[in-house]
Amino acid sequence: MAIQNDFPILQRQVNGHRLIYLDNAATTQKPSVVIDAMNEYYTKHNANVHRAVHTLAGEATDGYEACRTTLKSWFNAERCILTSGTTEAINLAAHAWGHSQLNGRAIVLTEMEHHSDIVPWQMLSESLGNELRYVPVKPDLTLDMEALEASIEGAGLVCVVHTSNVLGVRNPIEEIIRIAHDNGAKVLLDAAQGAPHCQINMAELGADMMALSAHKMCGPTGVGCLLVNEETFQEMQPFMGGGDMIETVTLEGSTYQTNEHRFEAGTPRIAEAIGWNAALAYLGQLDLKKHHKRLLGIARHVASELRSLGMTVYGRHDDNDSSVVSFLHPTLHSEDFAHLLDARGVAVRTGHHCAQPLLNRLGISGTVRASFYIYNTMEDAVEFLNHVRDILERFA
Amino acid sequence: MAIQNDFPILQRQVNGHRLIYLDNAATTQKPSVVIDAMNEYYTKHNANVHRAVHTLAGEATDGYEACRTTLKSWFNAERCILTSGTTEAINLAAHAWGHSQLNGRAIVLTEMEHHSDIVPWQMLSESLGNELRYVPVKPDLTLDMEALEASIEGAGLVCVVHTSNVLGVRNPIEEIIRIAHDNGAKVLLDAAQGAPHCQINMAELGADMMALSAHKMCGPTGVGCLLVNEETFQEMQPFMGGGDMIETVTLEGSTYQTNEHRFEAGTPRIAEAIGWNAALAYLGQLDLKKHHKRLLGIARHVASELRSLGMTVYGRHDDNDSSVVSFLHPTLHSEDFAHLLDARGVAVRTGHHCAQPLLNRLGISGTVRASFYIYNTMEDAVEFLNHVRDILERFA
Amino acid sequence: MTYPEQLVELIEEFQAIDDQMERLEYVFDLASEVNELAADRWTDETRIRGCQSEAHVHVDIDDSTVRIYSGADSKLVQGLMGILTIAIDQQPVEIALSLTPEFAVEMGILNSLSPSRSNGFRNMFDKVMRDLKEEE
Amino acid sequence: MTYPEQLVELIEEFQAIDDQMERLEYVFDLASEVNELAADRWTDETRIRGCQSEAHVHVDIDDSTVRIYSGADSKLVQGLMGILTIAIDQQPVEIALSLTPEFAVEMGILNSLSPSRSNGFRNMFDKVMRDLKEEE
Ligand SMILES: Cc1ncc(COP(=O)(O)O)c(C=O)c1O
Ligand SMILES: Cc1ncc(COP(=O)(O)O)c(C=O)c1O
Repeated sequence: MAIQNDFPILQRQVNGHRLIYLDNAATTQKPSVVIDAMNEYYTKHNANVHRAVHTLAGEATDGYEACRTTLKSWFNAERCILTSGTTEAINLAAHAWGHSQLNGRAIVLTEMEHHSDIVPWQMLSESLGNELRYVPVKPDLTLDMEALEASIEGAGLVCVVHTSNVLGVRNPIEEIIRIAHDNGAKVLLDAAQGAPHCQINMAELGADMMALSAHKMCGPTGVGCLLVNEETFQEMQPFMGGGDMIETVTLEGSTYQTNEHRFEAGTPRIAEAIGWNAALAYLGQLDLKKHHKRLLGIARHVASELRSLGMTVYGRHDDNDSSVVSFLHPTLHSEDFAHLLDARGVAVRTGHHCAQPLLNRLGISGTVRASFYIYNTMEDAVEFLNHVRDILERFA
Repeated sequence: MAIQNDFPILQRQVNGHRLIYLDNAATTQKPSVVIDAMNEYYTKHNANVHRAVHTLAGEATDGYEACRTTLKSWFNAERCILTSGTTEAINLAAHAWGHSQLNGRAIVLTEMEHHSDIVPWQMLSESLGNELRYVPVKPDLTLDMEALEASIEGAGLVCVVHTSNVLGVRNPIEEIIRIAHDNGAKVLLDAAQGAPHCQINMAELGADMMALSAHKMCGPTGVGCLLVNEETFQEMQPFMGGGDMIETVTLEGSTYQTNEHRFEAGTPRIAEAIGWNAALAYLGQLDLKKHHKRLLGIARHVASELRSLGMTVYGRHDDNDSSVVSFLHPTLHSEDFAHLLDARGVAVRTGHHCAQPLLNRLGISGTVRASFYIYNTMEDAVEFLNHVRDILERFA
Repeated sequence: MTYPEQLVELIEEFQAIDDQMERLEYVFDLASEVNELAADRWTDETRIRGCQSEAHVHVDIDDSTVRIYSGADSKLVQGLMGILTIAIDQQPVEIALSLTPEFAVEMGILNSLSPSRSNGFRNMFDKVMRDLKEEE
Repeated sequence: MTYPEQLVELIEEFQAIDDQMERLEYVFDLASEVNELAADRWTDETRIRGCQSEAHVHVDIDDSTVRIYSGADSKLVQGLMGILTIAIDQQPVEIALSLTPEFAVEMGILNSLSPSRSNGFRNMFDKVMRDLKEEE
């Protein structure tokens, strides 16, 4: 398996050890083809897009728009608005759709949400008064679906994380969408963690909006998207104003573009979109299903070993879950763990993972999180576990 | 002068001719050091920032924050919020500062503004009812300062473009700031065009907010900033919600960071900030004043030659103006001109340059715009003029 | 696909030119091929949206053949209209309706037909087809 | 700058270690050097903000010398507190106040003192200095 050779950063030494990068739920590494695509753009085609006459501008526009085209077909989505990431995508949904369409109706969130799928709705609720209802997480780390059904009445929107960035749990979104739609509510999926691990078919699922980030799926920083179905798209009002999103501007007022550009104010993330498109092409030629299975196998092994070492592991690692392993030692602080692992070349994340409500529910303030992606191997996992054992021997 | 060798794209052929890139007011080209800095990031240091324990995350955070530090000292600014560009920066100002601080007070804009400095204020005015007052542009292509004085009373904010992207005119911002401050209004500078051409000292000027984009000053796409003084910063309310900008999130509500991160929701533009920092280092070792003088000389020569060929040139090219030459032929359509120039390898921009109110005032719907930057030479200008003559001979 | 004869000829003429500049200049020359739609007949209905320049087109069906009248303030755009005129003016409606815009790529006058780069050609083509179907 | 003698010794000890892992482990060992601030005395006032972990410090001036009491739920953070304790506890106030946080870099325990990477050390140092000035 030569996939590791596609990722130059994996050659790196950290503190005198081979880098074992297990912080993939935070951000993934980039294959050469992605880095090269952006280089190629900057060294051959760089220009501002749209209303373009000269050759470079045409090429840049084609490159930028090609990313949109790929995203639409990859996710089987009707509309794709490029943003700077998941967070901006959800804020866009709150402002462009929520402000004008929710009309005081309640918003159903879950305790499993990332802050990026909570705070925008809290802000909306602060200014418009919409009630926020949180679906609890049960002790088995799944959403309380009865509570969801009980809270759906009169709600205008359900926001749910496709796959938890802390637990790896893949939520029953098919059922959630059914319940929401049956009750006249739309559904926004936070697919930041789901999208890198499986090919989500938005139209088949029937989701109304879906947010994701390029950097979590081998793409560059600074770009993401909000995917929306046509009906929802038509209901959205402009959010940010400026160049490219307008049709005409006079002193009296402005008219706006009618396609996705309506929501992409200013010079867009051109190089970033081109890099993302290359990342999608790269992922597209892999067998993601096979990788998912392989990585889940690794995650299960790691989880079971950690448990046998006395750790609490927060996750169940079902077939559709992602390969994230969150754990805690009874006495050794998570941050100390991470520092000691870093001294051995292992990158893991600690802290609340921007999911404080979930951690509050679990009664903890942070975990150590090891998350695996396509370039990780069982060897990485075994070395990681050896380091963990070594640390426990010396410090616990 | 070997500066051209720093920009790989200048080696390119377009339609069988040497590329003469004169679309710098739309976006500038990138020197190798900028492209290399981003490569270096992606191949050696890529990780998500903040709350970082592992080595890569620390390096990424340092790289990201170094850009902020450089920007603050480059522009002598108290606070620097990284955004995706000028447009997002102005929208941030409108939402984070305008919504809470303007309290119904009028906003003074000018007819010379880019759409990105008009539409966000029109949107704010639509939802909050603030009066918008536009300072007219006089026949000599300068702002009507008497009209500005007449419209300042009771205004809470003056938004003015430092340097016009259509005319190259550098506005008398010192005087505008004095008038605004004397009357209790704050000033936002749109420095998208000014920043690339001169080193703006924000504290000395006394500007309250200043917006700019990296891509117009040799930096990457997808990043820009809003610079604000401390007083204004303290008045700003959070705009977008999500990861990194919060301190704590509970189901009942959230508390926010108190530094610039408060306004940088989600995974930030890490590689972009690192690229921008490299661009600032690159520009910093050039003599920008000397280049400005040289480029202005080129612009004056081009303007005078174009006039002698029967063109109308919209610009005056005073000592502090930028090297932008907007022109129109009496009969040959601007777009045709651009296509014919493109066939000869010359990149210029046509259209309304996102400044329709200004063009309305000039009684035209578009111009051809040739804009020069540090890597352009008198030879570029001479070749460009030769092509123009050739085109006129055949088609006018 | 099979093109009307005079279009095949035009494609061949274009393919014989190997310089982008000359090809472009030939398009300019073809601006004279349009049936003029006088500027005073330019209305919101004739307007081709999405062009940077003002461009207008009106189609009629006359005895089952297409008549196309057009004008633009850009000579290049009008030249593209000239090409479309050569392609479908006075042709049977079914032949016109079977045309796809790819011929412009074969001519090499458009590097690609992506919406952002076809300089209004695609919008013009689509509008003509739409109007034709409505007239039918 | 000139450091208190026991700090100079500590810096030398750290510089003698060339493995990051061992250096880090030595910091862990120094957690025992703090004068314990019992968890029931942890208040909002003693809290060091900006640490991922709970970390608390309280300073007193006792007959013109510094007393520093601290505790943290992270052993690493408490180890850093141990180092600060060795550096300034029972030192004259002026000597403590003249200290800058660079010594931690000289020790090689922090790659840099940028706010984002110093793992609370900088916040801790700044809070101690601030509290000392207030006490003075
Ligand atoms: C004067 C001025 N303001 C604002 C902008 C918008 O900048 P951006 O598109 O990078 O957001 C531009 C660039 O086109 C400009 O020239
Ligand atoms: C589930 C989930 N939602 C949202 C986000 C926010 O993504 P970004 O920081 O790219 O905006 C993340 C990433 O941290 C995430 O894991």
